Amino acid sequence: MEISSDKDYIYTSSELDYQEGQLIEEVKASSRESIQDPDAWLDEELKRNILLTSVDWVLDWARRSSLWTAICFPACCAFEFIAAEGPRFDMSRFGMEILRASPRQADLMITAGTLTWKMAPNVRRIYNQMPDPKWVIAMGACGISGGIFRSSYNVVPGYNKIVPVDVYVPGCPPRPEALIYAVQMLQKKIAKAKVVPDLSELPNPLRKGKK
Amino acid sequence: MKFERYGIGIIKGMAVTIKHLLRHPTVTQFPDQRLNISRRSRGNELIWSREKCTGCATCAKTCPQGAIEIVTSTNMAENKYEVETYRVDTGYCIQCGLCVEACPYDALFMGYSYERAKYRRAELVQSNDELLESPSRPASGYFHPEIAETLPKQTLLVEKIVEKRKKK
Amino acid sequence: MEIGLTHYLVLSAVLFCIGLFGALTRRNAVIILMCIELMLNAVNISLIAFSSYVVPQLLTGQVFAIFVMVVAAAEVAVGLAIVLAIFRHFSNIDTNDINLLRW
Amino acid sequence: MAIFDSALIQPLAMQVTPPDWPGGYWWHWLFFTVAIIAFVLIMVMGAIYLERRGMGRMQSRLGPNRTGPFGLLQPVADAVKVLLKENIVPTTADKIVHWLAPVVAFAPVLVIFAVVPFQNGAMLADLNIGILYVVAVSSIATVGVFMAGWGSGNKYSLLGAMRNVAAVVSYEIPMVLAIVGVVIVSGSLSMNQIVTGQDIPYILVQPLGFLIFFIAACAEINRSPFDLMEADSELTAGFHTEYSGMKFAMFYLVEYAEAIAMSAIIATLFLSGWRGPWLPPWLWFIIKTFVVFFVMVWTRTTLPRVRIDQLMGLAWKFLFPLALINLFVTAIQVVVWPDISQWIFVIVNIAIAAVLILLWSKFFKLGQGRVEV
Amino acid sequence: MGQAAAFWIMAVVIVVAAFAVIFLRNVFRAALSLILCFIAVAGIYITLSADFLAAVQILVYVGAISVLIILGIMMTREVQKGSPVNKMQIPAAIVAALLLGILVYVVTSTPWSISSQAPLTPTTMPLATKLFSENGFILPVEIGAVLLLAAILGAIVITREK
Amino acid sequence: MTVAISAKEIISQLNTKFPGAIEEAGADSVLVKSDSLLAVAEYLKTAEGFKFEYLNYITAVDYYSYFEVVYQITSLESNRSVVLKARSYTRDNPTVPSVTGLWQGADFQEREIYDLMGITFEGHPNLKRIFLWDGFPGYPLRKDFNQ
Amino acid sequence: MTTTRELTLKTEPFVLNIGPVHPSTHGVYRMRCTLDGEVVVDIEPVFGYLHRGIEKLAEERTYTGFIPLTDRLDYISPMSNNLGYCMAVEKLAGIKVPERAEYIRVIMAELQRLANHCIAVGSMLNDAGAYFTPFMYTFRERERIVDLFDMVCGQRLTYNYMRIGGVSQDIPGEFLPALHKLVDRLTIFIEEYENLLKLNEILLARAKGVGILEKDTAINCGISGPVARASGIKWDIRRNDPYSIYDRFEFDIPTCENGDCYDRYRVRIEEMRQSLRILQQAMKQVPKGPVKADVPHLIRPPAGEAYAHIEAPKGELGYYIVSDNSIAPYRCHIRPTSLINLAALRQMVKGWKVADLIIIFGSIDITMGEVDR
Repeated sequence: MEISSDKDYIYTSSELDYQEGQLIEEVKASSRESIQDPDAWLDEELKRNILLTSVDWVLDWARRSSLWTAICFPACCAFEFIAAEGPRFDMSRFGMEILRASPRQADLMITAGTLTWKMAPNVRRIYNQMPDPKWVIAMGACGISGGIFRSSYNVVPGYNKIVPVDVYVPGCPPRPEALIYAVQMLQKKIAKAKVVPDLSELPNPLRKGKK
Repeated sequence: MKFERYGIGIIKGMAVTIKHLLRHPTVTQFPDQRLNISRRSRGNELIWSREKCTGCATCAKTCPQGAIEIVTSTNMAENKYEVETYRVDTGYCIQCGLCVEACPYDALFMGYSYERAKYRRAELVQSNDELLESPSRPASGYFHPEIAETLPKQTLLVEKIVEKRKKK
Repeated sequence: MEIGLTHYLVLSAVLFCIGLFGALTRRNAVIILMCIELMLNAVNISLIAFSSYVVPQLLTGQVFAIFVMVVAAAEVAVGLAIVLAIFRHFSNIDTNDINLLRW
Repeated sequence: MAIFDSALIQPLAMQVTPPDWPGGYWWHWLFFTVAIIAFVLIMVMGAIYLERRGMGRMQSRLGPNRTGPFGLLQPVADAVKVLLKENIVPTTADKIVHWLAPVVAFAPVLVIFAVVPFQNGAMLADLNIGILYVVAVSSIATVGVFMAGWGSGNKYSLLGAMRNVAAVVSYEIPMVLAIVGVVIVSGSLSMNQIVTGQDIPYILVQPLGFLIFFIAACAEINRSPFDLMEADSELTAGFHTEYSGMKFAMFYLVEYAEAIAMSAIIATLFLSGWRGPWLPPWLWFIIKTFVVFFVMVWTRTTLPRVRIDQLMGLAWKFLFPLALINLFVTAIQVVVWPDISQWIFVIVNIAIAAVLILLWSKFFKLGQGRVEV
Repeated sequence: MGQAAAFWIMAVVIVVAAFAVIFLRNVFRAALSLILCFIAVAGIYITLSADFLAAVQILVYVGAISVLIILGIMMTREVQKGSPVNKMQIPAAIVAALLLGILVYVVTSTPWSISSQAPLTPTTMPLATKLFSENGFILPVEIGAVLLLAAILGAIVITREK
Repeated sequence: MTVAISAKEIISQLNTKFPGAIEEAGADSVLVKSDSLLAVAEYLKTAEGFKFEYLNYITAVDYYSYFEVVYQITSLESNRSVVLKARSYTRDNPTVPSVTGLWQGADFQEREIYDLMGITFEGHPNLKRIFLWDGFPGYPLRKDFNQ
Repeated sequence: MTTTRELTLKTEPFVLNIGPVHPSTHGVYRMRCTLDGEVVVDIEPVFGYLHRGIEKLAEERTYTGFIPLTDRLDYISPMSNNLGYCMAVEKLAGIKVPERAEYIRVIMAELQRLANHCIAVGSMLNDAGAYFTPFMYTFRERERIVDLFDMVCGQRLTYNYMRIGGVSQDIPGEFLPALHKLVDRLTIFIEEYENLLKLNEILLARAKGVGILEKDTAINCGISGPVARASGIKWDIRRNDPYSIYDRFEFDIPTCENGDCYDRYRVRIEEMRQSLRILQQAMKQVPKGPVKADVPHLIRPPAGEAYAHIEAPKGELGYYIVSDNSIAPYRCHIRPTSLINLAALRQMVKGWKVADLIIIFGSIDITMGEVDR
């Protein structure tokens, strides 16, 4: 029985560590400003009463009724998220029980927990790996603003520094009901999205001369 | 792996799952059915009472976050502080309840509601009149037992199941 | 043009020669194994073509094709085993570098 | 399911061999091709719905119930959404292989249904080597899986593909041996004749064969507890980690279509296929298929996953010898007592199966411990 | 007509796939072409009305041999190196071309005694009788079985860790 | 009840065994000179009558003028524990010998202290930053750290 | 043993990154695994993806204001964290806690242990591949416990309930009857849960004899809690260094000999039973009286240092606090149970397969919030 670690690590990882450090510094430098909330046009557009075609309706219906969640559970809020998935509140009623371990197959990122600078490149990578269309729910105080840890040296003050956030759920952590309410808000938002581009707004080669 | 028990363990486990298939699930279908949450629930927004508040800023001092911002001016006529702005950033607040505990004049309450998700970050910052109590913003009984008595009794998952068993 | 025995035999010959060329020129041991499989398949095609055109009621060619398949399976099993053993020893399966018949 | 109305099918069912008049064969072919594709899609949606609801209830949850009545449209929503997603090909991937993999995986699964009888003679082609054809074609589907694993350029995918190759090579053998037992008893390789010969469901005549076939089928199509190649707690998503959008939808479809295909084959081989009283035959067939599928869902909900070496050990040390003994016993029974009532074999075979399983359980040990490094 | 079309399609696929096997630099793709070649050969068998053998071809070659070869490729991880050629390319090409010429000449010039009978269509039963009957091929079958056993044992012994 | 061995009890034995190793004896802790820390720790771990083979925790405190590394070790058999302390009086490159050879559990904790407090542990097999990344400026738990 | 392997097998070891986002790393944890095929040759843990600098933040907060931060350390068992911290400050300031508060604290701590072991056991079996079912069952039982916490302190996860010198509020009137029902219910539940998988052959094969942690290694690494007890170390701070009022209760310390994954699972289940025993005794004895000693809100403990440790569900949880007689701690060090329990991981997983690595990691039961702090 060998007790002391007499063998060195087979894989020297100092270069990897160095690269990771570089990447973190890069991300840290590039995310001073928070990213604007997407779809800030929502209210104005609503006033103008945009017309959704029935194709849009079907596609939006499909998108909003099968939101598959990417696994990105850094900290405490993960347990309220699991509680929402679990037998008591059961988000699977909305077709959300499929947790996709691979971000390539996910639509929704629920950022359940504190984001540190060391983790930030990974979260951004997960977000970039998700195929369009994709949404983000910032769950809990840490997700919104860094919460209780925001004065710390290693905490990103809010996910909206790294990825655009669609819905903010306050709470530390929010109750599962609050999360389900946020998901429903997101569904309402998706329902307003226009999927098929408006033909009149496309550049029409025939009308080129007239313009 | 040795099937010393001839697969009895597997069969027992399968029996448990099939029993659950026939049993009633423990789900609360949230938007339609609602749980009565705890009477002491620390909900997502603070309830502030303008009348009782004297502007002493004890809450802001106790807050481990610094989420409460309070601006006062001195009212010479009545010889007291006048609160000009009382602002809480719900995005910072962690609902620890220390401010409610510390308030010497019972002017702060935890909120009882939790459906407070917003599309914009800026909407989470609330000030003055947005913080007052209203029918859509009831106060919770956290550190206020007199309010707790008026709130509905909490639904407990334990009781739900035990009662069902007795009926059978 | 009606398809006859000759077509099948020419196809078989072409496939065999491609396999032969590959087996002679490639240096990767696994590719050589694959080329040998191609040659065996060529043989099978001609066997079944003969069986089907010359003795259609006797099926002798098909029986031979089955035996060829048995040999092919055995060959692949042993061949891959040797390739793996060589790879473990030399970390390489380049036939040019493996000129010592011992390990 | 109006397309399986017997009035429609009966005249076509007679024409299983190419008819004399030109065009008739092609009509038959076209009809069944369309019918099979529709059948597979509808059955897969039913399977997904059944799995998610059933699994939800077994975990004392509800499962999807919001999308459409009782959540019945949930699979439709999933399908539409997945098809609309962005298609991503990673830069490290082998692009051609990455694109081809879902197609290669999907085609054989559809083709399997060509020989599955939905009703007496109602099938695309009543091949006289039907069951051999099924085994042969289903082995092509695995090529697609390891194309996906290799072409993604991802280590998780590669590990998943390696596991898949190892599992498929091992489990084909007990599976074929179990099938041979059925073939000996029925005396035919044709799927339709196997069904017509089943006066007693072969699950009773070949209990050991059924058990071996079921386990091997689960392993072959990567259902739990043998879902090692996409084991989500180990390899994130296994071979389809890098797949998104439509290509992922194909894999998702393949996963359930394979399960449905295997359920259909088990129903045909061991549960007397479309035969049954009162109800129309095609309904019996579908019910039996779903019953088998439900058992797969049930095991998936309950059992933990086995390890890769235990998986191989189970194939070689447990199933393989049992399948050989089963084959031997069946052959002796059929050759020596060809005229005896099959009910006697039922009793004898069940007894033999019980004794063999007990014996092997006692003396057989799976899985290695730690490798010294 | 149908047979001719099928033959030409299959023949082209076989030749192209075979060339792909030896000329592709990526070993994994070469193995995939090999699988395509095997499937096309199975198609050729069907045009020759050998349906049982076609199924066996897919089962053995696609299901087992190709999978083993791909396993070998994955384990040896030789893909990065591609499939290099040795110096023998020109002599080998000459030899192969010569052999092809001789074979084609022999094949076309020989008067084959083609039977006028139609081939047996369901071949499963007659094949079985042929293989297992007393005056058939029972001894070669036994020998084949022993050969397979020996091959398996040999493979295990060679790859076993000492 | 885990009995904390008072310094008086232990100090006489240590003084006879390692003369001059004890820098100062507190009420319930023993302050050891950092160059003789390893020897003392090994003696306490192996010697009959002590057998302090369980390392509860290691931590470090920044007192501006010196860094203090605190070890609490427990004897599971006799249910007694003792607190050892070692100091490093430089701020530029404070150094303390590593005890990973004695207690494997010290590995991550010493890395943590190195990462957050900037104390180098001599003889640690894999001393690099554990929580923060390569290139993080400064050591956050030091009192003079500001962001 | 190292040399022989090097001579015979020269396969190329490759590096697989498991994490930081992976379904079974229980948070954001990363293992750089060097694999040889499926065999783990070496792992290098990479921490810090959840390092929030809590120890630094403690120096900026008041003594009371730090209590919410302790909730977020080991977020599966915040009550125990609260308790440990409050005990350390009480030890520093010499505060005597009222009797009723002590009982409430013990009840909360034991309920927390139950809730934590629910998660630990469930997620370990989930890692073994039992598709979420055991996890859902245990999570349902945890919900029942969380309900009670919610009733007492108004939050479901971050309780912030204990205060220096007692607890923040008295328990409400309906608490004790609900606790009675809960204890009855949990006794039934544990039996049902053991039926589900305790003697499942696949679980036995996956967990028994896997990831053995020898007693000597465990002591040398400073392992504590159920992991240590599974290795045969009869060490429980509730018994060996009784804090609060644990000396008044009768309970056993379950231990096992083998120290494998299965033993850790069994020790946890057994500890749940013992916790129920303590709860049954404590429920009957709760006295009347105040629940909080008279402690000022901005407490200034005298200068000095104190270390208080408790038996948290995961092991020994300690707080080392240095005071300089100001309103904030001068230095607050948290003995991270999870981090120290991970010290032996590298030895435990060497030579096992990837699937074993996952289950061994799951059986240690760590929380990244506590590892990284």
